[in-house]
Amino acid sequence: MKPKTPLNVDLLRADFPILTREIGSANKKLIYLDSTATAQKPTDVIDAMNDFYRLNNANIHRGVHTLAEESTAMYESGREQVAALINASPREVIFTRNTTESINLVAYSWARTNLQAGDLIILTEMEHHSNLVPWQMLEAERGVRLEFVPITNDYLFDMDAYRELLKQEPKLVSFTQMSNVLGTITPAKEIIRLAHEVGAITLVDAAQSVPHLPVDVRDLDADFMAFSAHKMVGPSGIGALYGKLDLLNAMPPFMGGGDMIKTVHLRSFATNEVPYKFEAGTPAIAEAIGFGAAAAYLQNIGMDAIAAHEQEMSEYVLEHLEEIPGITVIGPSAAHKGAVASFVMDGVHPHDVAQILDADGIAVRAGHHCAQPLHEKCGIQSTTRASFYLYNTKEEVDALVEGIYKVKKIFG
Amino acid sequence: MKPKTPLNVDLLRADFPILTREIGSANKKLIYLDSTATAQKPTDVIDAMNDFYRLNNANIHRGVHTLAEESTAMYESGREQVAALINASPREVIFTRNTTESINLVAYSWARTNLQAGDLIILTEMEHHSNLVPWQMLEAERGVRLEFVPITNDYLFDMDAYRELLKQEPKLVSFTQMSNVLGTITPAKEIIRLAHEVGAITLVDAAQSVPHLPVDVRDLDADFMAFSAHKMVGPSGIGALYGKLDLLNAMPPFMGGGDMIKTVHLRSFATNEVPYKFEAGTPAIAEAIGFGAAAAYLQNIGMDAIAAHEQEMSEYVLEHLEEIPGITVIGPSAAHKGAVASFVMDGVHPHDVAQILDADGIAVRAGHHCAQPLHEKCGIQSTTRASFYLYNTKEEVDALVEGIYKVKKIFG
Amino acid sequence: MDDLYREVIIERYKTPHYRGHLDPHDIFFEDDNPVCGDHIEITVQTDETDVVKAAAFDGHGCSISQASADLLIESIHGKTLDEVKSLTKDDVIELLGIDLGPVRLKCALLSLKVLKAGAYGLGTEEVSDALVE
Amino acid sequence: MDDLYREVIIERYKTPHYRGHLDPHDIFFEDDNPVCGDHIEITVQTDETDVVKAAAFDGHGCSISQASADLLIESIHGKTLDEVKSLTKDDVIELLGIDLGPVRLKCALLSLKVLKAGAYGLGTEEVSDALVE
Ligand SMILES: Cc1ncc(COP(=O)(O)O)c(C=O)c1O
Ligand SMILES: Cc1ncc(COP(=O)(O)O)c(C=O)c1O
Repeated sequence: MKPKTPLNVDLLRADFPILTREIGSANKKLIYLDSTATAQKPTDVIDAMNDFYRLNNANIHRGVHTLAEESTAMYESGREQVAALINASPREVIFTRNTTESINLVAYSWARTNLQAGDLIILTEMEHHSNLVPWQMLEAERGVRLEFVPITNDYLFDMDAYRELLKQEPKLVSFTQMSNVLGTITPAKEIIRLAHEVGAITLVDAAQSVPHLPVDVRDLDADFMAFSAHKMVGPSGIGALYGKLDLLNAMPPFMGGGDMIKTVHLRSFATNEVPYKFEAGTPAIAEAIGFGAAAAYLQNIGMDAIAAHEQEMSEYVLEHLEEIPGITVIGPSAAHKGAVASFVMDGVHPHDVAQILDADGIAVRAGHHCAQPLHEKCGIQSTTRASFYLYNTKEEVDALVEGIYKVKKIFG
Repeated sequence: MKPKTPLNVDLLRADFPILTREIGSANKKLIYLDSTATAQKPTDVIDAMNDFYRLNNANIHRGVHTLAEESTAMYESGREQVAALINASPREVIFTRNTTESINLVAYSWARTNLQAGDLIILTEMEHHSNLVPWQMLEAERGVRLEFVPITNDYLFDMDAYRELLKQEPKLVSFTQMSNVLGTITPAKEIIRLAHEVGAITLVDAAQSVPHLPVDVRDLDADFMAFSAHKMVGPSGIGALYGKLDLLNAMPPFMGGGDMIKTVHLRSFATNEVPYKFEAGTPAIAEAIGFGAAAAYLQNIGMDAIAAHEQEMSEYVLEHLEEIPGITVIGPSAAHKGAVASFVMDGVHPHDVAQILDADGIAVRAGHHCAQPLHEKCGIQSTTRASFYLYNTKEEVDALVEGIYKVKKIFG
Repeated sequence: MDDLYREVIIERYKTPHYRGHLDPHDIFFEDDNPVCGDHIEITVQTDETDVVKAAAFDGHGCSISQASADLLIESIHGKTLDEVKSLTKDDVIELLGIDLGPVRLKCALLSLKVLKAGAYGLGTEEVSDALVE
Repeated sequence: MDDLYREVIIERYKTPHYRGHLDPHDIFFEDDNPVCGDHIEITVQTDETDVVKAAAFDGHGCSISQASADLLIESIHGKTLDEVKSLTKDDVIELLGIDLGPVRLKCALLSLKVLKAGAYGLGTEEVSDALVE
């Protein structure tokens, strides 16, 4: 899938003020290879929030003065921009704090209403803690059962094992569309189609997919989808839950408070319409505006073009990392993954790798990346992870490779 | 209680860029009398977040590179600044989205663990929906009982009725320290002392008190306290729950996910320490930094000085509003209230009052202000509310009064 | 302001032409604006060909909500139910003849929402802003 | 970088002096760093006057966590339990001789946290960063 306009990375780097940052006493130019943890923000996004606070700030939905009308319109247009990015209707997009809260919302509101003891939830072995712990909590509280689709030897979603598990008639299949460690892209559309065949509801953890791939909730036919603004050039403090309207309408509220109600009496209340029913209290207003600006920024560049650039980066980095003696990259071949390279290095702990790279201005992440069970499965404690986004270049990969050789020398 | 330095309002107004905003086609200077809904932000706060995104942005707690170390330190120092404002230890301050989530956290984690069917929760008739609906939900789900401390004829917390209710041995007393409609300041310390005598836990809805009054959790001996950054010159998208350490330690987590765990296996997890146990997923990082800047800004000016200025404003506005024929202010005398003036006007709906004032650049709020039961109690549908903060002046009150006379003329 | 408070709005607010409650009626619906607690109910009588013979509204709220209800009710006399169902936001804006932000727009559209919910025969839980978008 | 990776740290990481597990022991404790899954356990033998006779650590982790554990264990030989209990963050920083940000500091302080939790006889649920602040 060739994008119409390939990215002009040099040009778009100028949109990200932090990329001129210098690191450490040696003033090394920042090489930011940690976008899977959180992405950097373009001026468009930063200024949208800045301007809001300087010009328009007011509380929303409840005020008739000019600032309140402006703020309400800006907040809702943020929702429209986010909805447009995933081809949803704005009404189906609930603002949350992050992917984690989106998943917990489904666990509290949908699952606690619809699941009974013994009901089966299917997850995968490569889930982020955020798509694991909420279900473990539900298991402990309600006695639902959890089963895990394994990963194959080449780090892919095990479709055969999944088909076997489906025979047990799960009520929910909740899975990541892209692993934040392996980079593995799962066949979401097929997973959802098969889940629907046995009547299961599906939740897509799209924390890593919406920022990096074209994602269309209608085409996928996803029931729920969770993602975070901060991983897609948007602000911290806001995320989204997409849900099919019928499902959302039928769900009880999660948190109670202002804005999620239609009427309140001392001893009763009636809930507001979706999506407001799930947005209790003053929402993240500036953040919704920034989230909208982020979605518009990405859509303007084109998710196809971004995905193609990352595919190229992914091939390049895998090729070069795998050449280094003593380095093992954990994950599938470039054809099946996003631009995430997690690796182990013989005899050197990832923290030490990351620390030494940092001295050259190279920011990578070290640890279990909130996917401890996946690391256990792979028989390792932790990995060093370099991840790439629209603003990364091949020169930065070269610097990474050079840095790794330095690590080897120090710990040699 | 005379503050050491009275506010220099003219000087500090320059800290708030929005105050130079002009409204409408007639370019009227903004007169912002809606701080009870949300406060305006000083440059300190806006720039702290702006600079963070331009210079330091990274995900926290899990990275060893320079940006991650900086971001972690800045996030935690935000927590320290917020804790300092209320005289808490940083460990006792959990970041949430807003007051509403803080209260829901207590309702889900503490109350669902500690309360049984039949257990009594005491609230008041002047609660915001956020301190009402979570308990109504719990009543519906668990069969707890709710009782309400009435307000007296002069709009004060009815201490006698409260003492009576305490005989029923409530498990929880959850109440507002300042009503967002009446402005009534409740005797929080005494309410808490009496609750503790019968063994009840206390939750203070401090959404309106922390921004406007000196508040000391140790002095109050509060068990839980909830407040929002956006009402105290801080950003949207973040709030805080204070809790006594022993209580927080004993509570189960609320949401599950990254950061709130110590270890995760496929089929089990162990929770992280307080406060992280309650901060699942990537938190509102920039917002915590902005929240810290807001707390520091207020503390630097001095909460005593702010409270004294508002007291003066309150007296001034009540005096002048009550002189206007056909205007009734709903609330206690200035001695017992914050700088909030909610009023009804014979024959004119609050929306129309607000709309006509807006044409003169005056921003007030109209509606039930998320306190519908209180309005029912007072026998009214809705009110127009003018509220005041550190940046408001007597000239602005004069403009309000003039504006109200205009409304009378139009609807006369 | 002069724009917003066109004389007809203040006039209809003070002395509405169609305030009341029709009994018997073929259509009844009521709803609230969660923002301010404003309330509108409508009653409609139709003939055997589903043409509106008579209609009325009741409730309380601001001048925009009450005036728009009054003007809206006036406009549907003689219309078929299908015509009523196809009324849009723009029709109400045209009746009022003023520009409104998203919050005030909710005031203006409450009566249309209630009217269309009634015309479609929806249940209380089914009414949604989608009716007036 | 030279500052951070002082030779002693790399050396102690590669060939620690006090890695092991003492049996019998008077004190045992273990804990993880939630950030990276690093693990430290310590075993301590004391004499009848509560003076540390022997101590060892085991576990896995980065050079900072392992070297600081090794240096810390070395430093407590001959100390009383009361002295062990009063060790602070600053003592570990001094042993390492480098500056650390808040995240790396957690690596460095894991062994102190484990050691003090053991010295105080805490339960697994009671261990907290407060021990090393
Ligand atoms: C007294 C009171 N409690 C709770 C809230 C809810 O605050 P938030 O919307 O920030 O959650 C408010 C704000 O409107 C309030 O005034
Ligand atoms: C696959 C995946 N799921 C969920 C999350 C959690 O996202 P957040 O921390 O924004 O809630 C992440 C981010 O680390 C992720 O990579």
